[in-house]
Amino acid sequence: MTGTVKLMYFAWVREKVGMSSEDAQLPETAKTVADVMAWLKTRGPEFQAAFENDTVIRTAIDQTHAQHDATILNAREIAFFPPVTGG
Amino acid sequence: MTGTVKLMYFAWVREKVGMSSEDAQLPETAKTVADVMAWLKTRGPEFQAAFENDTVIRTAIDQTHAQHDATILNAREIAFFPPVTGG
Amino acid sequence: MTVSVQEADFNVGDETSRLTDGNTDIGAVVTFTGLVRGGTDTNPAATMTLEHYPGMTETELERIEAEAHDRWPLAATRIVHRVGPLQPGENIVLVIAASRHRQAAFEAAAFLMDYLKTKAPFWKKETDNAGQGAWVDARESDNIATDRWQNPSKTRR
Amino acid sequence: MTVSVQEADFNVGDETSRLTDGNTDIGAVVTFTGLVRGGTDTNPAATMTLEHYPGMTETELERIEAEAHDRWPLAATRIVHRVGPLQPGENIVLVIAASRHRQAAFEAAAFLMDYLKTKAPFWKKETDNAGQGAWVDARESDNIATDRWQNPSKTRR
Repeated sequence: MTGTVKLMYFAWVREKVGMSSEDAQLPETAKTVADVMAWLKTRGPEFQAAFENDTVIRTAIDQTHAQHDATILNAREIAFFPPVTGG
Repeated sequence: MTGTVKLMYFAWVREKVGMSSEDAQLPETAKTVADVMAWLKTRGPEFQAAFENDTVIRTAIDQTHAQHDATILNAREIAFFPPVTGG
Repeated sequence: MTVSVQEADFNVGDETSRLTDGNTDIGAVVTFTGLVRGGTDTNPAATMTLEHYPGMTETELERIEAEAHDRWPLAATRIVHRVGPLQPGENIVLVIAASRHRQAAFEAAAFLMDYLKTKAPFWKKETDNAGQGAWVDARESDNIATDRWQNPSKTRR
Repeated sequence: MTVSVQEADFNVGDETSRLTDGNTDIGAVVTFTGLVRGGTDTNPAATMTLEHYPGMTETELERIEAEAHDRWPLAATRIVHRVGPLQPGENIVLVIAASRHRQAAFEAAAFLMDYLKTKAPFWKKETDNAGQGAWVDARESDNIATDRWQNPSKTRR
Protein backbone atom coordinates (compact mmCIF):
# COMPACT_ATOMS: atom_id res chain seq x y z
CA MET A 1 0.00 0.00 0.00
CA THR A 2 2.97 2.37 -0.29
CA GLY A 3 2.04 5.44 -2.32
CA THR A 4 -1.44 5.74 -0.80
CA VAL A 5 -2.03 8.91 1.16
CA LYS A 6 -5.10 10.41 2.81
CA LEU A 7 -6.05 13.79 1.35
CA MET A 8 -8.19 16.11 3.50
CA TYR A 9 -10.13 19.18 2.33
CA PHE A 10 -11.62 21.89 4.56
CA ALA A 11 -13.92 24.91 4.29
CA TRP A 12 -14.32 26.24 0.73
CA VAL A 13 -11.69 23.83 -0.61
CA ARG A 14 -13.89 20.99 0.67
CA GLU A 15 -17.00 22.54 -0.84
CA LYS A 16 -15.35 23.06 -4.22
CA VAL A 17 -13.84 19.58 -4.55
CA GLY A 18 -17.08 18.10 -3.24
CA MET A 19 -15.59 15.81 -0.59
CA SER A 20 -13.95 16.11 2.82
CA SER A 21 -11.32 13.38 2.38
CA GLU A 22 -10.13 10.59 0.11
CA ASP A 23 -7.42 7.96 -0.07
CA ALA A 24 -5.33 8.75 -3.14
CA GLN A 25 -2.56 7.06 -5.07
CA LEU A 26 -0.21 9.92 -5.86
CA PRO A 27 1.95 9.86 -9.00
CA GLU A 28 5.57 8.94 -8.28
CA THR A 29 6.69 12.30 -9.68
CA ALA A 30 4.93 14.16 -6.85
CA LYS A 31 7.67 15.05 -4.35
CA THR A 32 6.27 18.20 -2.72
CA VAL A 33 2.93 19.64 -1.63
CA ALA A 34 3.03 21.89 -4.70
CA ASP A 35 3.45 18.80 -6.92
CA VAL A 36 0.35 17.27 -5.32
CA MET A 37 -1.69 20.43 -5.96
CA ALA A 38 -0.50 20.49 -9.61
CA TRP A 39 -1.64 16.89 -9.98
CA LEU A 40 -4.97 17.52 -8.23
CA LYS A 41 -5.77 20.28 -10.75
CA THR A 42 -5.65 17.67 -13.55
CA ARG A 43 -8.36 15.57 -11.91
CA GLY A 44 -11.39 17.48 -13.16
CA PRO A 45 -13.10 20.86 -13.23
CA GLU A 46 -14.02 20.82 -9.52
CA PHE A 47 -10.36 20.33 -8.56
CA GLN A 48 -9.29 22.90 -11.13
CA ALA A 49 -11.72 25.39 -9.55
CA ALA A 50 -10.62 24.62 -5.99
CA PHE A 51 -6.90 24.89 -6.70
CA GLU A 52 -7.07 27.58 -9.40
CA ASN A 53 -5.56 30.24 -7.12
CA ASP A 54 -3.38 27.79 -5.22
CA THR A 55 -1.07 30.36 -3.61
CA VAL A 56 -3.82 31.21 -1.10
CA ILE A 57 -4.29 27.57 -0.08
CA ARG A 58 -2.65 26.48 3.15
CA THR A 59 -1.46 22.93 3.66
CA ALA A 60 -0.57 20.53 6.45
CA ILE A 61 1.36 17.26 6.37
CA ASP A 62 0.40 14.75 9.06
CA GLN A 63 -1.50 17.49 10.93
CA THR A 64 1.39 19.96 10.99
CA HIS A 65 1.45 23.20 8.98
CA ALA A 66 3.65 22.79 5.89
CA GLN A 67 4.86 25.10 3.12
CA HIS A 68 4.10 24.32 -0.52
CA ASP A 69 7.72 23.29 -1.11
CA ALA A 70 7.70 20.81 1.79
CA THR A 71 8.54 17.21 0.90
CA ILE A 72 5.72 14.68 1.10
CA LEU A 73 8.13 11.80 1.70
CA ASN A 74 6.52 9.37 4.20
CA ALA A 75 3.42 11.57 4.49
CA ARG A 76 0.29 9.67 5.55
CA GLU A 77 -2.12 12.62 5.51
CA ILE A 78 -2.00 15.84 3.49
CA ALA A 79 -4.59 18.58 4.12
CA PHE A 80 -5.65 21.55 1.98
CA PHE A 81 -7.55 24.52 3.38
CA PRO A 82 -8.02 28.30 3.23
CA PRO A 83 -6.22 30.60 5.69
CA VAL A 84 -7.64 29.84 9.13
CA THR A 85 -10.31 32.11 10.66
CA GLY A 86 -10.95 30.79 14.17
CA GLY A 87 -10.95 32.69 17.44
CA MET B 1 -16.68 78.50 60.33
CA THR B 2 -14.26 79.59 57.60
CA GLY B 3 -10.82 78.19 58.19
CA THR B 4 -12.06 74.79 59.37
CA VAL B 5 -11.06 71.88 57.15
CA LYS B 6 -11.43 68.13 57.47
CA LEU B 7 -8.11 66.29 57.55
CA MET B 8 -8.08 62.59 56.61
CA TYR B 9 -5.31 60.06 57.27
CA PHE B 10 -4.95 56.63 55.69
CA ALA B 11 -2.86 53.46 56.07
CA TRP B 12 0.40 53.99 57.99
CA VAL B 13 -0.15 57.76 58.13
CA ARG B 14 -3.40 57.04 59.98
CA GLU B 15 -1.69 54.56 62.30
CA LYS B 16 1.15 56.95 63.11
CA VAL B 17 -1.01 60.00 63.83
CA GLY B 18 -3.43 57.80 65.75
CA MET B 19 -6.66 58.95 64.10
CA SER B 20 -8.43 58.59 60.78
CA SER B 21 -9.81 62.12 60.53
CA GLU B 22 -10.24 65.41 62.38
CA ASP B 23 -11.70 68.86 61.85
CA ALA B 24 -8.81 71.31 62.08
CA GLN B 25 -8.41 75.06 62.22
CA LEU B 26 -5.43 75.69 59.94
CA PRO B 27 -3.12 78.67 60.52
CA GLU B 28 -3.79 81.54 58.10
CA THR B 29 -0.22 81.24 56.82
CA ALA B 30 -0.94 77.77 55.38
CA LYS B 31 -1.52 78.28 51.66
CA THR B 32 -0.44 74.93 50.18
CA VAL B 33 -0.55 71.24 51.06
CA ALA B 34 3.14 71.47 51.96
CA ASP B 35 2.35 74.30 54.40
CA VAL B 36 -0.26 72.09 56.07
CA MET B 37 2.23 69.23 56.45
CA ALA B 38 4.83 71.63 57.92
CA TRP B 39 2.23 72.80 60.44
CA LEU B 40 1.11 69.23 61.24
CA LYS B 41 4.69 68.30 62.15
CA THR B 42 4.59 70.93 64.96
CA ARG B 43 1.58 69.27 66.59
CA GLY B 44 3.42 66.57 68.53
CA PRO B 45 5.73 63.56 68.23
CA GLU B 46 3.13 61.32 66.53
CA PHE B 47 2.65 63.90 63.76
CA GLN B 48 6.40 64.48 63.56
CA ALA B 49 6.88 60.71 63.08
CA ALA B 50 4.12 60.43 60.48
CA PHE B 51 5.30 63.36 58.38
CA GLU B 52 9.04 63.00 59.01
CA ASN B 53 9.73 61.79 55.46
CA ASP B 54 6.98 63.87 53.92
CA THR B 55 8.15 63.60 50.30
CA VAL B 56 6.75 60.05 50.16
CA ILE B 57 3.32 61.13 51.39
CA ARG B 58 0.62 61.55 48.77
CA THR B 59 -2.19 64.04 49.20
CA ALA B 60 -5.67 64.75 47.91
CA ILE B 61 -7.78 67.90 48.10
CA ASP B 62 -11.53 67.33 48.12
CA GLN B 63 -10.99 63.72 47.02
CA THR B 64 -8.80 64.59 44.03
CA HIS B 65 -5.07 63.82 43.85
CA ALA B 66 -3.02 66.98 44.53
CA GLN B 67 0.65 67.89 44.47
CA HIS B 68 2.35 69.23 47.57
CA ASP B 69 2.48 72.73 46.04
CA ALA B 70 -1.26 72.75 45.31
CA THR B 71 -3.26 75.60 46.86
CA ILE B 72 -5.65 74.70 49.66
CA LEU B 73 -7.84 77.73 48.95
CA ASN B 74 -11.49 76.73 49.49
CA ALA B 75 -10.50 73.16 50.38
CA ARG B 76 -13.04 71.34 52.57
CA GLU B 77 -11.15 68.05 52.89
CA ILE B 78 -7.41 67.34 52.70
CA ALA B 79 -6.15 63.74 52.81
CA PHE B 80 -2.70 62.33 53.55
CA PHE B 81 -1.66 58.79 52.65
CA PRO B 82 1.18 56.57 51.42
CA PRO B 83 1.52 55.70 47.73
CA VAL B 84 -1.50 53.57 46.82
CA THR B 85 -1.19 49.77 46.63
CA GLY B 86 -4.56 48.50 45.43
CA GLY B 87 -5.31 46.13 42.59
CA MET C 1 -6.81 18.77 30.06
CA THR C 2 -6.21 22.40 29.24
CA VAL C 3 -7.38 22.42 25.61
CA SER C 4 -10.98 21.65 24.62
CA VAL C 5 -12.71 21.74 21.25
CA GLN C 6 -16.42 21.34 21.86
CA GLU C 7 -19.93 22.18 20.68
CA ALA C 8 -21.06 22.99 24.24
CA ASP C 9 -20.91 26.46 25.73
CA PHE C 10 -18.45 27.36 28.49
CA ASN C 11 -18.67 29.54 31.59
CA VAL C 12 -15.75 31.87 32.18
CA GLY C 13 -16.33 31.86 35.94
CA ASP C 14 -16.32 28.06 36.22
CA GLU C 15 -13.29 27.73 33.97
CA THR C 16 -11.40 30.36 35.98
CA SER C 17 -12.25 28.69 39.31
CA ARG C 18 -11.04 25.36 37.99
CA LEU C 19 -7.62 26.90 37.25
CA THR C 20 -7.20 28.94 40.41
CA ASP C 21 -8.90 26.98 43.21
CA GLY C 22 -6.32 25.84 45.74
CA ASN C 23 -3.39 27.53 43.98
CA THR C 24 -2.30 30.50 46.09
CA ASP C 25 0.69 31.18 43.82
CA ILE C 26 -1.66 32.82 41.32
CA GLY C 27 -1.96 36.59 41.65
CA ALA C 28 -3.30 37.44 38.20
CA VAL C 29 -5.78 35.82 35.83
CA VAL C 30 -6.55 37.24 32.39
CA THR C 31 -9.38 35.79 30.34
CA PHE C 32 -10.33 36.49 26.75
CA THR C 33 -13.78 35.58 25.49
CA GLY C 34 -14.62 35.86 21.80
CA LEU C 35 -18.30 36.14 20.86
CA VAL C 36 -20.32 36.00 17.64
CA ARG C 37 -21.23 39.57 16.70
CA GLY C 38 -24.52 40.41 15.08
CA GLY C 39 -24.27 41.73 11.55
CA THR C 40 -25.14 45.22 10.33
CA ASP C 41 -28.65 46.13 9.20
CA THR C 42 -27.67 45.65 5.56
CA ASN C 43 -25.68 42.48 6.20
CA PRO C 44 -27.15 40.56 9.10
CA ALA C 45 -25.28 37.43 10.13
CA ALA C 46 -27.87 34.93 11.24
CA THR C 47 -25.57 32.01 12.04
CA MET C 48 -21.84 31.46 12.32
CA THR C 49 -20.71 27.89 11.67
CA LEU C 50 -17.30 26.79 12.90
CA GLU C 51 -15.53 23.98 11.04
CA HIS C 52 -12.21 22.55 12.21
CA TYR C 53 -9.62 19.83 11.53
CA PRO C 54 -10.13 17.26 14.29
CA GLY C 55 -6.82 16.02 15.60
CA MET C 56 -4.71 18.80 14.15
CA THR C 57 -6.74 21.42 16.04
CA GLU C 58 -5.98 19.93 19.45
CA THR C 59 -2.32 19.33 18.54
CA GLU C 60 -1.93 22.90 17.32
CA LEU C 61 -3.65 24.43 20.37
CA GLU C 62 -1.45 22.37 22.71
CA ARG C 63 1.64 23.50 20.79
CA ILE C 64 0.57 27.17 21.09
CA GLU C 65 -0.10 26.69 24.79
CA ALA C 66 3.32 25.07 25.33
CA GLU C 67 4.97 28.00 23.56
CA ALA C 68 3.23 30.46 25.90
CA HIS C 69 4.54 28.51 28.90
CA ASP C 70 8.05 28.68 27.40
CA ARG C 71 7.82 32.45 27.03
CA TRP C 72 6.16 33.49 30.29
CA PRO C 73 6.12 32.18 33.87
CA LEU C 74 2.56 30.87 33.85
CA ALA C 75 0.87 28.92 36.61
CA ALA C 76 -1.90 27.69 34.32
CA THR C 77 -3.54 28.21 30.95
CA ARG C 78 -6.77 27.08 29.34
CA ILE C 79 -8.14 27.17 25.80
CA VAL C 80 -11.74 26.30 24.90
CA HIS C 81 -12.96 26.66 21.30
CA ARG C 82 -16.48 25.88 20.20
CA VAL C 83 -17.39 24.31 16.86
CA GLY C 84 -20.67 23.88 15.00
CA PRO C 85 -23.45 26.45 14.47
CA LEU C 86 -23.44 29.51 16.73
CA GLN C 87 -25.86 32.45 16.95
CA PRO C 88 -24.96 36.14 17.46
CA GLY C 89 -24.14 36.79 21.11
CA GLU C 90 -22.90 33.24 21.72
CA ASN C 91 -19.41 32.45 22.96
CA ILE C 92 -16.86 31.19 20.42
CA VAL C 93 -13.55 30.98 22.23
CA LEU C 94 -12.09 31.27 25.72
CA VAL C 95 -8.45 31.74 26.60
CA ILE C 96 -7.17 32.00 30.19
CA ALA C 97 -3.66 32.78 31.41
CA ALA C 98 -2.80 32.71 35.11
CA SER C 99 0.46 33.90 36.60
CA ARG C 100 1.95 35.48 39.71
CA HIS C 101 1.95 38.92 38.08
CA ARG C 102 -0.36 40.71 35.72
CA GLN C 103 2.03 41.53 32.89
CA ALA C 104 2.78 37.87 32.14
CA ALA C 105 -0.94 37.01 32.30
CA PHE C 106 -1.93 39.86 29.96
CA GLU C 107 0.84 39.17 27.46
CA ALA C 108 0.32 35.41 27.42
CA ALA C 109 -3.45 35.74 26.89
CA ALA C 110 -2.90 38.15 23.97
CA PHE C 111 -0.23 35.84 22.54
CA LEU C 112 -2.49 32.78 22.79
CA MET C 113 -5.27 34.61 20.94
CA ASP C 114 -2.97 35.98 18.23
CA TYR C 115 -1.48 32.55 17.57
CA LEU C 116 -4.82 30.77 17.76
CA LYS C 117 -6.25 33.18 15.18
CA THR C 118 -3.49 32.51 12.66
CA LYS C 119 -2.40 28.91 13.38
CA ALA C 120 -5.30 26.84 14.72
CA PRO C 121 -7.26 25.12 11.91
CA PHE C 122 -10.74 26.62 12.36
CA TRP C 123 -12.86 28.15 9.62
CA LYS C 124 -15.91 30.37 10.04
CA LYS C 125 -18.85 30.45 7.67
CA GLU C 126 -21.53 33.12 8.01
CA THR C 127 -25.04 32.30 6.87
CA ASP C 128 -27.43 35.24 6.54
CA ASN C 129 -31.16 35.16 7.15
CA ALA C 130 -31.77 34.40 3.48
CA GLY C 131 -29.71 31.21 3.87
CA GLN C 132 -26.81 32.61 1.86
CA GLY C 133 -23.47 31.33 3.17
CA ALA C 134 -20.04 32.96 2.91
CA TRP C 135 -16.69 31.85 4.29
CA VAL C 136 -15.11 34.53 6.46
CA ASP C 137 -11.89 35.93 4.99
CA ALA C 138 -8.70 35.82 7.03
CA ARG C 139 -7.68 39.28 8.24
CA GLU C 140 -4.26 40.69 7.50
CA SER C 141 -4.42 42.47 10.88
CA ASP C 142 -4.35 39.04 12.57
CA ASN C 143 -1.09 38.17 10.80
CA ILE C 144 0.39 41.50 11.85
CA ALA C 145 -0.72 40.86 15.44
CA THR C 146 1.00 37.47 15.38
CA ASP C 147 4.18 38.84 13.80
CA ARG C 148 4.75 41.19 16.73
CA TRP C 149 5.65 38.17 18.89
CA GLN C 150 8.42 37.10 16.50
CA ASN C 151 11.06 39.44 17.92
CA PRO C 152 12.41 37.47 20.89
CA SER C 153 14.16 40.47 22.43
CA LYS C 154 10.86 42.26 22.85
CA THR C 155 8.71 39.41 24.07
CA ARG C 156 10.76 36.85 25.90
CA ARG C 157 11.19 37.39 29.60
CA MET D 1 -23.32 50.99 37.96
CA THR D 2 -20.01 49.91 36.51
CA VAL D 3 -17.77 50.57 39.54
CA SER D 4 -18.20 48.71 42.84
CA VAL D 5 -16.17 48.82 46.04
CA GLN D 6 -17.39 46.00 48.25
CA GLU D 7 -16.48 43.44 50.91
CA ALA D 8 -18.36 40.68 49.08
CA ASP D 9 -16.72 38.37 46.57
CA PHE D 10 -17.52 38.58 42.85
CA ASN D 11 -17.97 35.97 40.13
CA VAL D 12 -16.23 36.70 36.85
CA GLY D 13 -18.78 34.65 34.89
CA ASP D 14 -21.78 36.49 36.34
CA GLU D 15 -20.12 39.88 35.89
CA THR D 16 -19.23 39.08 32.29
CA SER D 17 -22.76 37.89 31.45
CA ARG D 18 -24.22 41.05 32.93
CA LEU D 19 -22.11 43.13 30.49
CA THR D 20 -22.60 41.04 27.37
CA ASP D 21 -26.12 39.59 27.57
CA GLY D 22 -28.26 41.01 24.80
CA ASN D 23 -25.46 43.07 23.26
CA THR D 24 -24.46 41.45 19.96
CA ASP D 25 -22.07 44.30 19.13
CA ILE D 26 -19.53 42.78 21.52
CA GLY D 27 -16.99 40.48 19.90
CA ALA D 28 -14.28 40.51 22.57
CA VAL D 29 -14.28 40.52 26.37
CA VAL D 30 -11.09 40.68 28.41
CA THR D 31 -11.22 40.20 32.17
CA PHE D 32 -8.49 40.66 34.73
CA THR D 33 -8.81 39.10 38.18
CA GLY D 34 -6.31 39.91 40.90
CA LEU D 35 -5.99 37.43 43.77
CA VAL D 36 -4.26 37.35 47.15
CA ARG D 37 -1.12 35.26 46.80
CA GLY D 38 0.12 33.07 49.62
CA GLY D 39 3.46 34.06 51.10
CA THR D 40 6.70 32.15 50.91
CA ASP D 41 7.64 29.54 53.51
CA THR D 42 9.80 32.06 55.34
CA ASN D 43 7.31 34.90 55.02
CA PRO D 44 3.78 33.55 54.99
CA ALA D 45 1.03 36.11 54.49
CA ALA D 46 -1.93 34.98 56.53
CA THR D 47 -4.30 37.85 55.79
CA MET D 48 -4.37 40.79 53.41
CA THR D 49 -6.43 43.75 54.61
CA LEU D 50 -7.58 46.34 52.09
CA GLU D 51 -8.21 49.89 53.29
CA HIS D 52 -9.58 52.60 51.01
CA TYR D 53 -10.77 56.20 50.92
CA PRO D 54 -14.57 55.98 50.63
CA GLY D 55 -15.90 58.53 48.18
CA MET D 56 -12.59 59.29 46.52
CA THR D 57 -12.16 55.64 45.54
CA GLU D 58 -15.38 55.52 43.55
CA THR D 59 -14.74 58.94 41.99
CA GLU D 60 -11.23 57.93 40.96
CA LEU D 61 -12.35 54.56 39.51
CA GLU D 62 -15.09 56.26 37.51
CA ARG D 63 -12.58 58.79 36.20
CA ILE D 64 -10.19 55.99 35.14
CA GLU D 65 -13.06 54.15 33.47
CA ALA D 66 -14.15 57.29 31.59
CA GLU D 67 -10.59 57.78 30.37
CA ALA D 68 -10.53 54.23 28.99
CA HIS D 69 -13.76 54.92 27.09
CA ASP D 70 -12.17 58.09 25.67
CA ARG D 71 -9.17 56.13 24.43
CA TRP D 72 -10.74 52.96 23.03
CA PRO D 73 -14.06 52.08 21.36
CA LEU D 74 -15.51 50.12 24.26
CA ALA D 75 -19.00 48.66 24.48
CA ALA D 76 -18.80 48.22 28.25
CA THR D 77 -16.44 48.17 31.21
CA ARG D 78 -16.68 47.04 34.82
CA ILE D 79 -14.48 47.49 37.89
CA VAL D 80 -15.04 45.65 41.18
CA HIS D 81 -12.58 46.08 44.05
CA ARG D 82 -12.91 44.33 47.38
CA VAL D 83 -12.03 45.87 50.73
CA GLY D 84 -11.57 44.44 54.22
CA PRO D 85 -9.72 41.28 55.27
CA LEU D 86 -8.92 38.75 52.52
CA GLN D 87 -7.22 35.34 52.70
CA PRO D 88 -4.69 33.89 50.22
CA GLY D 89 -6.49 32.62 47.13
CA GLU D 90 -9.34 35.11 47.48
CA ASN D 91 -10.27 37.59 44.76
CA ILE D 92 -9.18 41.22 45.21
CA VAL D 93 -10.06 43.03 42.02
CA LEU D 94 -11.93 42.47 38.76
CA VAL D 95 -11.65 44.58 35.63
CA ILE D 96 -13.63 43.85 32.44
CA ALA D 97 -13.35 45.54 29.06
CA ALA D 98 -15.72 44.63 26.21
CA SER D 99 -15.36 45.82 22.63
CA ARG D 100 -16.00 44.80 19.04
CA HIS D 101 -12.39 43.72 18.58
CA ARG D 102 -9.83 42.09 20.81
CA GLN D 103 -7.03 44.66 20.65
CA ALA D 104 -9.16 47.40 22.20
CA ALA D 105 -10.41 45.02 24.90
CA PHE D 106 -6.89 43.82 25.80
CA GLU D 107 -5.39 47.30 25.84
CA ALA D 108 -8.24 48.86 27.81
CA ALA D 109 -8.17 46.11 30.47
CA ALA D 110 -4.40 46.53 30.92
CA PHE D 111 -4.81 50.31 31.03
CA LEU D 112 -7.56 50.09 33.67
CA MET D 113 -5.37 47.88 35.87
CA ASP D 114 -2.26 50.05 35.46
CA TYR D 115 -4.17 53.19 36.36
CA LEU D 116 -6.08 51.54 39.18
CA LYS D 117 -2.79 50.33 40.71
CA THR D 118 -1.25 53.81 40.76
CA LYS D 119 -4.26 56.16 41.14
CA ALA D 120 -7.06 54.49 43.10
CA PRO D 121 -6.78 55.10 46.87
CA PHE D 122 -6.45 51.56 48.20
CA TRP D 123 -3.81 50.34 50.65
CA LYS D 124 -2.86 46.75 51.42
CA LYS D 125 -1.67 45.52 54.80
CA GLU D 126 -0.26 42.02 55.19
CA THR D 127 -0.63 40.31 58.54
CA ASP D 128 1.45 37.16 59.04
CA ASN D 129 0.47 34.14 61.12
CA ALA D 130 2.22 35.65 64.15
CA GLY D 131 -0.11 38.68 63.93
CA GLN D 132 2.67 40.96 62.69
CA GLY D 133 1.32 43.55 60.25
CA ALA D 134 3.17 45.37 57.47
CA TRP D 135 1.91 47.83 54.90
CA VAL D 136 2.70 46.74 51.35
CA ASP D 137 5.14 49.04 49.58
CA ALA D 138 4.18 50.60 46.28
CA ARG D 139 6.09 49.10 43.36
CA GLU D 140 8.09 51.23 40.98
CA SER D 141 7.17 48.76 38.21
CA ASP D 142 3.54 49.86 38.59
CA ASN D 143 4.50 53.48 37.94
CA ILE D 144 6.48 52.43 34.89
CA ALA D 145 3.50 50.41 33.65
CA THR D 146 1.26 53.45 34.01
CA ASP D 147 3.74 55.79 32.34
CA ARG D 148 3.65 53.77 29.12
CA TRP D 149 0.13 55.05 28.49
CA GLN D 150 1.26 58.69 28.62
CA ASN D 151 2.45 58.86 25.01
CA PRO D 152 -0.77 59.65 23.14
CA SER D 153 0.68 58.76 19.73
CA LYS D 154 1.24 55.19 20.87
CA THR D 155 -1.95 54.60 22.76
CA ARG D 156 -4.77 56.71 21.43
CA ARG D 157 -6.74 55.29 18.56
